Amino acid sequence: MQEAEPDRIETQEYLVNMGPQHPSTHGVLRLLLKLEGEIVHHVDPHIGYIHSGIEKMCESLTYPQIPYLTDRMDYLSAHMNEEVVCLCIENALGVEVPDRVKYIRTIFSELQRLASHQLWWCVMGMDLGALTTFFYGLRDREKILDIFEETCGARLTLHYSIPGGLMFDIHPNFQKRVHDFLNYFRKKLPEYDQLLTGNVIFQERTRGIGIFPKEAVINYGVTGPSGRASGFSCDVRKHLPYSAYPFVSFQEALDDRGDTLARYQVRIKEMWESMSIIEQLIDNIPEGDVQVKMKGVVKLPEGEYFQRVESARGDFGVFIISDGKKSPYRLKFRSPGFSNLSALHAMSKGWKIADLVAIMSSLDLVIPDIDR
Amino acid sequence: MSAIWKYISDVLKGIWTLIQGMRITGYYFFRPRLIVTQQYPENRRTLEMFERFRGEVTMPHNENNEHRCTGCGICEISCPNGSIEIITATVLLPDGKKKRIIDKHIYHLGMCSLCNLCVKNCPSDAIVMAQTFEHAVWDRTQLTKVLNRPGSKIMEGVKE
Amino acid sequence: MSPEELNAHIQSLEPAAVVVMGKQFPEVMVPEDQLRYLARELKENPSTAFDYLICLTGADFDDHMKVIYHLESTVHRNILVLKTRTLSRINPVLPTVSDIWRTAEFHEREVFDLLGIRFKGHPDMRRLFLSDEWGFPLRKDYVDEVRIVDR
Amino acid sequence: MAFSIYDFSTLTQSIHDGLSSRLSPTGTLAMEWAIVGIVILLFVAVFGLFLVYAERKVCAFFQQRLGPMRVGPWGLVQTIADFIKLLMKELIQPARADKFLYNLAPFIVIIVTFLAISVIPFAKGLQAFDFDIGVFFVTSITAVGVIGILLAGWSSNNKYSLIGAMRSGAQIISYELSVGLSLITIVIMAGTLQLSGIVEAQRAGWFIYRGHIPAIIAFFVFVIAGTAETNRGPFDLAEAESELTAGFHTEYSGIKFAFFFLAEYVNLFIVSAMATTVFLGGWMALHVGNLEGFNHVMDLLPPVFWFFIKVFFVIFLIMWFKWTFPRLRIDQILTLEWKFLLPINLFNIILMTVIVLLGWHF
Repeated sequence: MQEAEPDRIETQEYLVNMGPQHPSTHGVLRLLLKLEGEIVHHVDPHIGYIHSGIEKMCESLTYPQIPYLTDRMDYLSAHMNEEVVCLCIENALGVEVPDRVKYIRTIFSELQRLASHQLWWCVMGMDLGALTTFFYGLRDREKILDIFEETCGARLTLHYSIPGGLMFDIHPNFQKRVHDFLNYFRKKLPEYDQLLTGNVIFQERTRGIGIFPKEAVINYGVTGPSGRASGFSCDVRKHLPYSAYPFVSFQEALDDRGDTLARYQVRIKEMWESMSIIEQLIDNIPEGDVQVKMKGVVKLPEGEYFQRVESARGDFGVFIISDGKKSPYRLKFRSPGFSNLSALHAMSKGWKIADLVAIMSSLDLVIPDIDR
Repeated sequence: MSAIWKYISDVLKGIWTLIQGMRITGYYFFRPRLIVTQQYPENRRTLEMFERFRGEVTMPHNENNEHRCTGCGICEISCPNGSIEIITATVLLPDGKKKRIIDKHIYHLGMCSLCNLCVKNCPSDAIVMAQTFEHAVWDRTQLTKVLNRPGSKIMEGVKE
Repeated sequence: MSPEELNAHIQSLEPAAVVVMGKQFPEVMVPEDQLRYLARELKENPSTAFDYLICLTGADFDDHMKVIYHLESTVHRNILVLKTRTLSRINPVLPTVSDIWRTAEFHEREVFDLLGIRFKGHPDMRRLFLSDEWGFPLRKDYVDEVRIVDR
Repeated sequence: MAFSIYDFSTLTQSIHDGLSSRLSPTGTLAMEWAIVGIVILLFVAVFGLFLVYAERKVCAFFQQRLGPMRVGPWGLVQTIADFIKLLMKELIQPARADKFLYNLAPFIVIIVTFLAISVIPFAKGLQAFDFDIGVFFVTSITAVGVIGILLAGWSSNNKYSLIGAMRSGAQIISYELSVGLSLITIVIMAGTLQLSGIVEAQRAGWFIYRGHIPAIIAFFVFVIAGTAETNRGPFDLAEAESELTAGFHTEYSGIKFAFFFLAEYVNLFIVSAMATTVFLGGWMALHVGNLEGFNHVMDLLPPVFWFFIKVFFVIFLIMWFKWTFPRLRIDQILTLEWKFLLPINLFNIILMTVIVLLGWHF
């Protein structure tokens, strides 16, 4: 039995609702925080504010119609989302796409990863209060979006990969533009380090904050750069290579510190790796068709198909249960943000509100990816 | 003593990293020609979209008010959002055969997600993506468009 | 461990489990009451070490509802598909694995939200995306005349 | 009426004489109060608006943007348009706010800035009150501003506001120390607390030059602490946009929000003006050694002009900080003050005292 302490001052938990409209929850994530002063005791993510039932919608769409919808989930890695669906359908049908398609898809994935990491970088700076990073990051991202727009006709929701190949061939200017961009960005990326990474305030804000050990990372299924920062080697590009990744050599950016700074630096390293991957591929794109002749109505043979790719946020998977009809019986997206979010409470417990913001942006959450 | 030196060197190193950051922002401050802002409504005259830019679906007509649409309805089927409706009519040809032609190719821009599937799947290349991007209107009924112009007919030589 | 050895290992662990070689990965169908035992064994035994739950999917098959676990071993790098099912539609209950793989906590909430399968022993069985009075949209008999436009 | 832009004391004296020849001494005093009040009010309004514009432009240029461009040429009228908008906006009051304190808080904040501005010497004779304890008055009156912020946070009945206000309280009270101590470093050298006296003492050379090492250290400590005092980035924890949405003024709208906004910028001016007065020689022109010709050309510029050049230099420096650095965390802010700035400052005072006693300064 608990004994009453009469002269103790009654304290209450300080419940704060962070979001759904909050500058650092990037969209419509709502966190219910239990605070004690500045210290975060409990984080309860409430999601679903942008749940659009994409899995349900996919059950009534034909297979070629699905990739366009996946652009709307994780809009920052739209091409990877399309790619995973296309790969899954192609594998199920036993279609082998030409090497040209594989190369272009890989280049696009890496450009998309760069664009996503640039946006993440500027948002991370902004969350920590360095507002100028936001504009520098977007300035560089704009160049990638221009490349996308010239070839795909869209900047964000590309819809470039389709089952059996690509929507169009690359634009004649594509290779030149990519080269220009690489030359430009090789000069700009060190500026990122000088402006933010090296900054003593930034280092103090991130070093040792939100340490998440490797066992916990695997247990919580945290993948992508956030997982690799804790030493969890989870790069699908390495372990289950797809598209043109078997043809390129690159290093998996790993770190074992598992804090916010490590998550930050893994992403910066990944940007360098992405640039090197693009450089290896861009001049060697083989000639050939960009599309395999597919049947008018695509029907997957009955069965279950699971395909994973490495999106900018981690291990992105699609699981299709087919009953042999022209639309999937059940389709499930394994979104990396969803699993990463589940670890937010464990990561940020005991840290301050300002640290929670830093941890959250180091996880790089995209809410439509989580809510689907 | 070493603790004091460490303290002092920490302070100086910290200040050095801060100066590094200020150097970057200062570099851009004194170079206004690097400004990247595009002043949108003012630069309308010079603004040009990429030729593949997906703005809206249109149906090109030639100078004789002819288009290439046969009214087959493949675009309607391939559209994931139901933003295309095809209304066909049947005409009696001079040789007595009945022929199905397009009456109205209705396009709901408000429902369209510009995925390009209809353009890609069109067997007679009758529809293309236009590069327009200023779609704001006062009333959403204005977003429903009829793509084939009134009185237009199908071009010679388009295969059914 | 090769797929054959894995099959034999699982059979020896749990005779009630049905192991088939699927199109991509070995698939194990396990009765619901044996799920937790098998899951724990698969995770904690160093020879299998399936420590990473990639994906947890619920699916409705009219007469029964399945939950499908995609497991990966970060040590041996092989993938296994674990399945279990419940026959009830009125009150479908399955045992939780959220204490074995913490990531299942959110995934199980999602399955509960969209399919209505309760997970016994889950620490926080609330709906995730939708409001409490909503139906279970991923069930095949879900009808929503207001929000779903049929074409 | 003799008037010179190099010396305003003749102008003020003639106004005083003119008034006292027509009115009783009490009437003269009342009239002078009214004039000073109106002048300061106009100055705060105009200069505050200008600073808002300047900040938007400066920040835009740091970020490779153009900033406001639409209203007026180069967007010059933008802040006036914004101000009119703020004036016309509805004043929303949270339902369960403490009505009296909620309404009082913005006034405390804005009145403090008026009071502090009254002792700033813009030029010779252009100073509303020339206290003999001017430095002390400024440091003490700016400390009152934190009460307004605390009240705003407390009375808004909003959890974000309260956290912001508490942070602000802890921060401002800590940094008061550094502001005071770094000013005292110079006071040791000047031998007076009177602001006009401090400026006059710099006729032979600015203190930042004459006091060399300790004065430079004191100047930077003052600028850092002053930035923290004004709740500006990288010390803008009280409003910490990405953490607390808008901190203590989350619940304020319309003209009450404008008060906080204006006060922030006027405080920025006060900090810069103090730095100018104490370290950079106030209205004194830039003189270099024995270059007679150069010094003479510099003297042609009126003192007010010199004062504002220096003020804008410091303001630009502070803006440069804000648009470059990430925000500190609350415990780091307090660590910075108590473990770095304060020891450095105390050491610096001793150093300065030794230098002054031994006459090692210029």
